[in-house]
Amino acid sequence: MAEIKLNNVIKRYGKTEVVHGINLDIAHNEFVVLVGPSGCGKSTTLRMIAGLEDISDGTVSIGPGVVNDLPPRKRNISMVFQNYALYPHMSVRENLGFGLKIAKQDEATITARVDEAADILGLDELLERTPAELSGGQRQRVAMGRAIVRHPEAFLFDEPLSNLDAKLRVQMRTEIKKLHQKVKTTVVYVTHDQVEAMTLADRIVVMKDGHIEQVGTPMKVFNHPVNTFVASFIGSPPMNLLPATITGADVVFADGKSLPVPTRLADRVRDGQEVIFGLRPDDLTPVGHGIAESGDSARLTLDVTLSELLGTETILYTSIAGQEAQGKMFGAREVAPGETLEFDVAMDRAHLFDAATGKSVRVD
Amino acid sequence: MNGKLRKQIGAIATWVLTFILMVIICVPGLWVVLTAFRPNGEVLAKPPVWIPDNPSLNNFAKIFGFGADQVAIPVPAYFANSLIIALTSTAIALLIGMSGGYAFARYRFRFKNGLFLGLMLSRTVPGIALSLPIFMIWSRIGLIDAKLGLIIVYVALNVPFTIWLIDGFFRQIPKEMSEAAQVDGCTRWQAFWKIEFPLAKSGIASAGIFAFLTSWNEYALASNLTRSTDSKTLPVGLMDFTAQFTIDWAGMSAMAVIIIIPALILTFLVQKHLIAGLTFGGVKG
Amino acid sequence: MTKMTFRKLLAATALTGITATAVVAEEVDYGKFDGYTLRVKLIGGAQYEPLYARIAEWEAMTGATVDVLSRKNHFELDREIKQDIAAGTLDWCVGSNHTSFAPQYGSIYIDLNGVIADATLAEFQSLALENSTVDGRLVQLPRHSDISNLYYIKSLFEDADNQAKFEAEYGYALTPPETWDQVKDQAMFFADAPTFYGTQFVGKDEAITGRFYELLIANGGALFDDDWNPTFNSAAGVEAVNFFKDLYEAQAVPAGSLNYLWDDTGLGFASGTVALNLDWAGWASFFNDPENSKIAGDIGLVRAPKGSAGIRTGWSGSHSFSITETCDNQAAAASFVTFLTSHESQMVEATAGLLPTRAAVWDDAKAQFTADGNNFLVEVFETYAVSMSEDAFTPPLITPWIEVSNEIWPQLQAAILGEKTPQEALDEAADAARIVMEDAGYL
Amino acid sequence: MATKRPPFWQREQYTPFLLLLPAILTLLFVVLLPLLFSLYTSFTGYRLIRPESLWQWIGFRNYQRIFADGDFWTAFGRTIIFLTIALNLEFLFGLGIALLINKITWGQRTLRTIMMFPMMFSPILVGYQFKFVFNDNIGILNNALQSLGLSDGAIPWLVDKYLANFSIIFAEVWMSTSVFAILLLAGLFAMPRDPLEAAKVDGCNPWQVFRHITLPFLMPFVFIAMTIRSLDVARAYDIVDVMTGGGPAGRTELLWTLIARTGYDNARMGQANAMAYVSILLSIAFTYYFFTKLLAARKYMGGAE
Repeated sequence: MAEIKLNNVIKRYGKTEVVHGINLDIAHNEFVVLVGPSGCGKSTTLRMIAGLEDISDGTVSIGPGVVNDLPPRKRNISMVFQNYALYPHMSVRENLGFGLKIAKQDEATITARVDEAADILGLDELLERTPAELSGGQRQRVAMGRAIVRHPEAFLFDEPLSNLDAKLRVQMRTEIKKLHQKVKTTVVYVTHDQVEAMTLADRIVVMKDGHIEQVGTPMKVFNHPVNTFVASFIGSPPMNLLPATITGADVVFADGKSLPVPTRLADRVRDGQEVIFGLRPDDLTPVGHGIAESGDSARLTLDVTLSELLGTETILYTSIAGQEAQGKMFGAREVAPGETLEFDVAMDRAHLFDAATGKSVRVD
Repeated sequence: MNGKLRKQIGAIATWVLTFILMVIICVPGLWVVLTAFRPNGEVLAKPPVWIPDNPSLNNFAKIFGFGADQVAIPVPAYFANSLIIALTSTAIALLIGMSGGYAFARYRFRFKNGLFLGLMLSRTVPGIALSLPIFMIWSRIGLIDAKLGLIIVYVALNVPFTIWLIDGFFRQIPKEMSEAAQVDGCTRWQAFWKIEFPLAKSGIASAGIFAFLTSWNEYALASNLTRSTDSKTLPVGLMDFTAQFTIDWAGMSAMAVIIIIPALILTFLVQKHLIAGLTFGGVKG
Repeated sequence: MTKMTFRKLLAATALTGITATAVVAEEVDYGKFDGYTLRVKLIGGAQYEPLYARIAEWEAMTGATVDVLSRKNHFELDREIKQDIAAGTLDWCVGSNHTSFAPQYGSIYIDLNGVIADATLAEFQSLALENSTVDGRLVQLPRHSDISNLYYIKSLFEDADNQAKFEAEYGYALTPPETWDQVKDQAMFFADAPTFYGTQFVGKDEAITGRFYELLIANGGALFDDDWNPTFNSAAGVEAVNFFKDLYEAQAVPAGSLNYLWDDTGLGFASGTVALNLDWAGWASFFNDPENSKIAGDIGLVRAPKGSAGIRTGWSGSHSFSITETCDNQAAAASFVTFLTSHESQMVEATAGLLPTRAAVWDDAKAQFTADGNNFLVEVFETYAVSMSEDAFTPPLITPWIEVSNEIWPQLQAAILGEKTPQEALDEAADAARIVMEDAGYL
Repeated sequence: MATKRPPFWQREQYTPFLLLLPAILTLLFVVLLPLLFSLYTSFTGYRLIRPESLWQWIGFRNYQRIFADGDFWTAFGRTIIFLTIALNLEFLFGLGIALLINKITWGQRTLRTIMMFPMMFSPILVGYQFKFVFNDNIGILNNALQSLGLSDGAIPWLVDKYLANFSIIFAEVWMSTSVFAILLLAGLFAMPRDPLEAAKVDGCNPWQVFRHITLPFLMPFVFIAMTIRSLDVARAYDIVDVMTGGGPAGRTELLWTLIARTGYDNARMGQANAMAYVSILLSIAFTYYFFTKLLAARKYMGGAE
């Protein structure tokens, strides 16, 4: 298995630069997820690793050597495509064995490896069918099977789940995770879905506009977003981001409401600084309805304009200084629109970003 | 009038209209076919004889040189020429068209739209405007009255439209197919032949039919570039029936039937592809 | 030399020819050309093909091989030969030719005087040879000639009812016509469009130019004066145009006439729906063949009628063979064309109804028809023999003839359709013809 | 570590040009080279039977002559009218046939095959066929009309000013309508049901549905058909040449028949090539017009580019 290194990788189409110098080291057997909104360059980066796009500048190495000028077939990688790219004129068995056949493996090896892969993915019953006769989930599994039969140095996944319905997506997510644990290979996985990124990744790479915004474990990225973009992109519902001004020891909103500056951030801000106050909805809970009491908490009294019951939790829509903010309530109870509630604000999990740069005032 | 009655009248009207249209489409052609089976005298009868009184294969026997009064028109040779020229030029046009269509479908490059337009416009030059200059050049390099000379011309005639259709078909095949194959260990060349080509086969076949029909039926250029049984094609051979003072309508019709039959068989066999060809290739590309 | 003196000369030589040649025909030595391949371009078509069956005989005799490069109708062949001139691909020896086309080809064909034995040439009708001569050069060896005479449906003229009605209406007896004015009367009398027509004419291309031209001569006019100024827009020309126009307007000819060529008129007459038909000799057998014709056995034939100047129409021409200047073995080519126009060869064509160019063949063919009991063809040959010797004349043997013709016929059509008066149409044609003649260096 | 750069023919940016090279070479050789040659001859007094006249440079005289020639402009105008009428009729009939066949469910395959019947015919064959059909005396059309009692005269289809043009247009339309019918039928097949149903619910009558929903949806298909057809409209030359040869009295003269007669029968190749150039420009203009529409249509349909 191999490590993958991207060194200042740049992609240009004509004069337009779309990827601006990516540096990334992926360790042996690591599961790395590239995540970001569409057009952020994540797929292009993946395709450069695969050899499907020319690398305009910089180097990509897989294992010991630079692979910039190697065609895909010589990089010993395999890839799962968003629309699966199964060969419609071949049976499942032929699809799975195609790469081995091209590599001129003998029949016995091919059969053995195909059966092995089919076994891992539970495709035994489907081997003689054609792709047209398969359901979406089955196709997805065949695409993965095609990737694993070749025992490649690395798996590349390009939004493999985005064509599946929500339920299947969750199921396949788990299977991919299990698969990785079983076959232990380096994985580079591209998605725009932050939930997938959070659940699958050993490390998440958040990208935007051809730049890497933040690299880190899911926990790190979730808990310590480096800027407002990462903060709003990771987590669902997204973090509330509210403009405010530091006045003494308080964070003061435009309508005069105020909260104390979180203790751990107190020394990172100065008086009069324009900031963005970031708070995840989970940390804005009506008093008595939070999961756990926060150590460093404050109170806000807010009007609820709308509530959405999701089952064990309820999303509450409210506004702070004219900005919409969402809170969460655990333990169901009826909330009438217009009702005024007192909210508990978990200040030890609140964030402050500089309003001018969008950067977090404290990155650990 | 109630709705049901109105619907029924509508259905009947549709049928009647369709029937009339089909008659208009079929009758002129059918007349040619029927004429192939009648004696010359009956062709000119007044009032017309619709169904031949004594249908016979005489006209066919005559042009194939059986029977007493044979007309020495070497139809088998023309047929062979037509077949060789049409098939070869179609095959070459398809190869060139596949290569070009693939380039347009799969690559981004400078002058792409201009080049595409240029290729298409080259097809619009009327044959009559090309016939003499081509003749002059061909005669310098010995391509007059040679099958090769006509094959080259037909290839050029067919390439633009072939590229257009095949381009459309390659666009139908997700790019990822070829990429997956390359990741699976194929060279681009292998990926093309093992994955994209088999998938575009039906489209390529339909482009082939159009190319074949064009070559098979072309007259204006062939009449200038062919001379003898070495290269004359069936449509040019049709003129053999127009002597200085007479036209042998019945013989001509028999030959027409011989020209139409292969085209007809081909079309019946692949009519689905033909429609698909125009649709996908032309429309969705 | 004027045309009239030609005619007299011809009458004399024709007679002497008949007595001289009958026996010597097959004693000609065609030479030996072992291994040589003679490349030829021949006119194709049902009437012309039977002769080509004899080629094998020549090959066996001389050891040469004949390679037929093309076999097309003459309009196609003309285009092809022009292309050959343009591209410099005159890599063949013998080509079919025709009186109307020959002058265009300039000097690509050799002068056959001296190449073909004088004794052989002496056996041909001298008028045929004269018509094959352009600028003093015998550029073609005539194969068979053609001229038109008037066919009619006999029973129509024999019908007492018709005779009575016609005389009552026109004041003279219904007999096969002697003048074109009578043709006009009779055509209008018989016509009953759209089921039956009085007569018909070819309506486009050189065909109608030719018909106009012969009527112009018959009416005492001329296409050009002695200095090649166009003069066909004369009173005689207008009279000729009016002949077509009157027939067309009276619906005495089929409405589609202006789109007709020879096949249409020939087939039309054979279909039994036309009373009078001026047509070529080649059609005679076809008209009298019950398999192709509804009027077989009911056909009469008279010499082409006279125009207002008392001259009979007699547009004539010959199909012929020419030898190229670039030919690599002119002796073989000469042998070949001599063979294809030999007495025996012409007998093959004559028995099919084509008019021979060798004087002796006329009589021998007639003798054979008599022996076969084919009285109709005997009559045909007798009639055509007279018109060939007394009435025949060709279009002017000038290079731009076809071009001039292409200026004339669309104007004739316009006049017949009434888009222009005959005078306007002919004036315009004459102006255009003048430009053509200027461009060609005649003026 | 640096790997060596692949040779240029394997480099991505050259690949498409290499792939297109055979097509480009063929067309340069068979189309462009002859066109350059004929462009040259259009500035000479070249006459087919006088090879030496190929070197007789006369500048723009051929062009001056044809531009001053009323017959040329008449043929030019008639060609444009011919194309306009023929293409529009082909569109209308193609649309009609497509709509009818789309409605019929039983035997549709057979009907589709019959519909394509004329596509199999060589244009020259179509010419002979209709020359025969429209013959005033023995043609089946007049005979049919007479036996049905619809006409008691011999209608001169190929002679009358309007009928002759009608006849050649009819033949052309007969031959080429199926291209439109096929494409428009394909368009109807691809038509989504929802907007149709929405329009019906919104109270449109069938005509309004057709006018405001179906037709706009079909327009891209129409342009494609127009483009495909305009690629080889000059095939009509064979038909006209056989049926009327441009006559009578030049009533059906199109640029193509005029060029052929000038070039071959009159052997004035230089002048014919000058005319040919005008006709080429006309063809290119037609195609270019539809092609730009086509590109727009393709974009609208969500294709690449």
